Amino acid sequence: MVGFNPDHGLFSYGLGALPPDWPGNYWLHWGLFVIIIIVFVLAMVMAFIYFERRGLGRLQVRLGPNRVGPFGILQPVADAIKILLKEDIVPAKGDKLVHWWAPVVAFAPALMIFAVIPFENGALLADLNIGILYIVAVSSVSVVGVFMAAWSCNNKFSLIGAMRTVAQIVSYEIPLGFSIIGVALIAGSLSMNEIVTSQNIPFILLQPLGFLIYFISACAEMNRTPFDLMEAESEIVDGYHIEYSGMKFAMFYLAEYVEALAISAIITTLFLSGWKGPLLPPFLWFLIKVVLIFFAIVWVRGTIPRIRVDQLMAFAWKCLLPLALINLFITGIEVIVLPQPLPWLIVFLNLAIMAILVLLWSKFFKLGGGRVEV
Amino acid sequence: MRFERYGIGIAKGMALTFKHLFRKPITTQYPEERLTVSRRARGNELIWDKELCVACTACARACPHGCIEMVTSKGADDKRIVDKFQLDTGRCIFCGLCVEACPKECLFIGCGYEKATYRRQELVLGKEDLLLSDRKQPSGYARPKVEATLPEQTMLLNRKQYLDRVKKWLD
Amino acid sequence: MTVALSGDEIGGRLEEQFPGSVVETGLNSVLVRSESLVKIATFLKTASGLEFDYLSAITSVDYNDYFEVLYQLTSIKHNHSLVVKTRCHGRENPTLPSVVSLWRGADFQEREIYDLMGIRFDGHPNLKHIFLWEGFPGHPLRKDYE
Amino acid sequence: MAIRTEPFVINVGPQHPSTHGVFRMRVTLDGEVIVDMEPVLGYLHRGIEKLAEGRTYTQNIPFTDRLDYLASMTNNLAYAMAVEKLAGIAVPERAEYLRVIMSELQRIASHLVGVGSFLNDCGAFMTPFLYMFREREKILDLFEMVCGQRLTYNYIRIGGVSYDIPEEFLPALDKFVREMPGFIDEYDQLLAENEILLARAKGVGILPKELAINTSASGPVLRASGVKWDIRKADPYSVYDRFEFDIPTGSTGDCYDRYRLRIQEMRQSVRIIKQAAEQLPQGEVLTRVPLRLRPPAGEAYGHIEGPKGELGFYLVSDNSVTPYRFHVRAPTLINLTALRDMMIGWKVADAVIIFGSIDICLGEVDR
Repeated sequence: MVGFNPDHGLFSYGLGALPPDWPGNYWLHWGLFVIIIIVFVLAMVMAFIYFERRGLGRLQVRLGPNRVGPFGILQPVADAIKILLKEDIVPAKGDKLVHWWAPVVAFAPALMIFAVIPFENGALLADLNIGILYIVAVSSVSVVGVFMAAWSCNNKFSLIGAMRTVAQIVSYEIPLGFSIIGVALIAGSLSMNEIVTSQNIPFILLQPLGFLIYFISACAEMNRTPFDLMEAESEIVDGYHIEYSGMKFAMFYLAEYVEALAISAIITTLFLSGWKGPLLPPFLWFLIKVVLIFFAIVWVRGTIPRIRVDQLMAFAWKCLLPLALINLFITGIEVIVLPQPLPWLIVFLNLAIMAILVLLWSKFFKLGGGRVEV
Repeated sequence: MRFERYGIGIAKGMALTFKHLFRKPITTQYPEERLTVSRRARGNELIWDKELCVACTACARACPHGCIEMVTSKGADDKRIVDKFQLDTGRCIFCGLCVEACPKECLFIGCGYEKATYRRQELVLGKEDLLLSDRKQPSGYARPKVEATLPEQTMLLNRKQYLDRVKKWLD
Repeated sequence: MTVALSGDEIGGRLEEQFPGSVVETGLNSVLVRSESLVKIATFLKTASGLEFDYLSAITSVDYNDYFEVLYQLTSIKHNHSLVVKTRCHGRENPTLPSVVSLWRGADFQEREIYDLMGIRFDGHPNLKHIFLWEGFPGHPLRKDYE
Repeated sequence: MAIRTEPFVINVGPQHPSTHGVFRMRVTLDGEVIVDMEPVLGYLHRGIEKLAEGRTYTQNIPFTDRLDYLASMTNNLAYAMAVEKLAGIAVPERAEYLRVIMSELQRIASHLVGVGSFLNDCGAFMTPFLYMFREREKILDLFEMVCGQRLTYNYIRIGGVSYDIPEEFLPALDKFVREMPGFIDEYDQLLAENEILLARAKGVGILPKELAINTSASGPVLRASGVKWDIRKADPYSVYDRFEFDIPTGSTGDCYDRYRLRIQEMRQSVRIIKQAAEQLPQGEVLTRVPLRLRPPAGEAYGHIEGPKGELGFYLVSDNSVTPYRFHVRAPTLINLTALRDMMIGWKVADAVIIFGSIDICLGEVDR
């Protein structure tokens, strides 16, 4: 059952005017947050699309879209209108039903992640005590949508893309999960809200290696450069959504950015102490951190080439997974040995450990793959 | 992938792209901001000075595509007159050979370049369309006299704001 | 400077090696009989002092009564060059031996000649149209092509 | 136990973001591994060789612009040299220097496109491409200044160049030459040591030295395989023997070598331009030739080191105003010969970058 804690959230912080004995408070809370999440997500996705295009433009010494509205701020709106007016094409030999459902299956899980993201202290739809587990579970569902899309198109390029995606996401779930467990160990809880409240110093300092692994695997999860193999514009021409147009394509496009937003929000929550911060209101802090993380993602996209599929797999299994395991092990020891942690000692210790481990792995880790005799 | 350099290569690239965030974009905001074309620009039009023309048809013969059509006849005082002078700009490749071939320097290539039309027929320019007028700017291509009167070309290389920023890190 | 070897000299050497194979020698070209083309090409490629290891270009010309095919040979080792010419007669089905087995660089160029000039190359591993589609009527680079 | 797999065929192209035009590869895949590849050409075949037989020697110059439209200057040069050889026309010295300056600028411009699109194929989303187009833009500005157009120059003519450079050209060129090395350093900083690029390009698509020679590869593709063969040095045309420059060569002949080689060639080109601009003599720039030139009957093969390889024009004259035969030795078509050997056994993703590293221009391949 979704727990509702009247001490939290709205009532104590944001919209504090609501009395705790408001009639039907559970449904009110639910309804309110559904609206907040949808508005927040859609508005932020628009902002992200604009931000990414402009930011990428500036990284590439050009301007980016600046025609629609002041500073081109309405560009995402114009894009949306354009894309909705396009003809909806279903491949003649495609599987129509699956083709129709695929965008929904891909989009819904991305949106569902936001149910457990705390925007402020307690301001979240459902403060699940297994919040982070829920996120891991839900976010991996969208790969089904991607595969459905690729399968239903009856197109070889999209099938290659989907095969890559499935392999990729399944592999990267593992280091991703392990790096989260490190955070959960220190926080002593799986609830997103409690993870934030227990961050007196951001966990990025306590878990630097965990952050690195999470960031990399998250990039792979949401198919961003350098792991955008399933789209790989220059190789397989946008992979799974090659045959999609109109509204359905918009759903995929949206899902991609919702996922990016979700990942930024999760990183903020797990590693950057969520809404916490001095002076500014908590919600603003949350937003600033999300945008910063997203900027890092855009920045990486603007610089780095794509890696190859065999290298991608090798990287997950030979580099990230062992590192994540070692990180987990060390974190476990730290939690047991130092129950009352001396934070700054651990910060420096962990930074040193990260440096040593990364250097060690750089030395010995080799990516297999190369020419295959045929 | 072996991180023999411990990711320094990636870091270097990231630093460079970050640096570019603070450089001035090189984009030209086209319809509002127009660059001055070269003095010798070969735009998408031909300009014909009817008064000087002696109807020798050198231009039509020089054209590699045969898209200039000139029909002449003998006039009253033994002068040749141009009856028909037609250019199909849809087929013209703006190589400028006709302008170079003109012995009387009465044919110019124009600087204008916004010549899109909705119909193909409109691309075929007749005698009247080719005449010299105030709305057309003859270019200095093969016409040194005209060239000297034209303004200097805007070049990315010389763009001030841009170069100032470049200079800072070049020195 | 790439030395253009004297056709007369090389022609003499070739005539010595393969009597009756050289038809004519020019300033820096040798015209050989098409039957002995592969033999001569092998010799030019392997003989010490010549070693034409690099086939710059193959060209064909339609001289109405016959087709002439030219091989621009270069030796990267010795930095000298030579033009080998050969002719084939008949407009219906002119045929020449292929040199792909010696210089694989001839692959696309022979296909191009086959496509546009209609000269068949015996022994070419994949003699198909290259620019025009299968079933294109005629050979456009011929002088009598309408 | 081996899993039974079945090869399947995909068509990369003719409309594909990474084929740089309308090129098609029928790729047979086993999973992601390429087991067979067949290039299919001809989508841009315009019959230029036939068209040229109906036009005068001067009228053909605009056609050569349209062969390799990323390197029109060098096309003009190769053609003009072939005609000059055919008709025995001497070129004024100033024109020779201008030709060298223009063709080296063109080489830089062409390599910028080649390297930029290669890195774009590797997945570096547009960034290197746009950085390199920025510098290409400056070169095109210079070209626009001398000949009025940015892509189809029609500048180098039979007997020289069409017009002398305007007076503001040399200061602008000087500025360009001074700042270009800084920008090349920037390109290096951006991706040359990038671990991902190294993993993607090093050792991929190796063209061994023997195979490179045997398949008549030329230009950067040949030199990256370790063959020191550059027509500018081996058979110096124009005034190239008066300049000091090195021929960079690669060692293994993989995609990374080809990419590095192009960057190094740009540095050498800047060097040549610098020297040529310093030594530029005064004087005429065009030997007057009749508009309807009638070279004596005969044949000539003029070849130069184009940005993409050995570009040759073979002309046959029958003493009429039009060439009897006009043949182009298109470097990129011949460089494609070894494509299949380079690709087999690699992944689909590699196919794209191997293809990109050859740097072809379909206008020239298909003619």
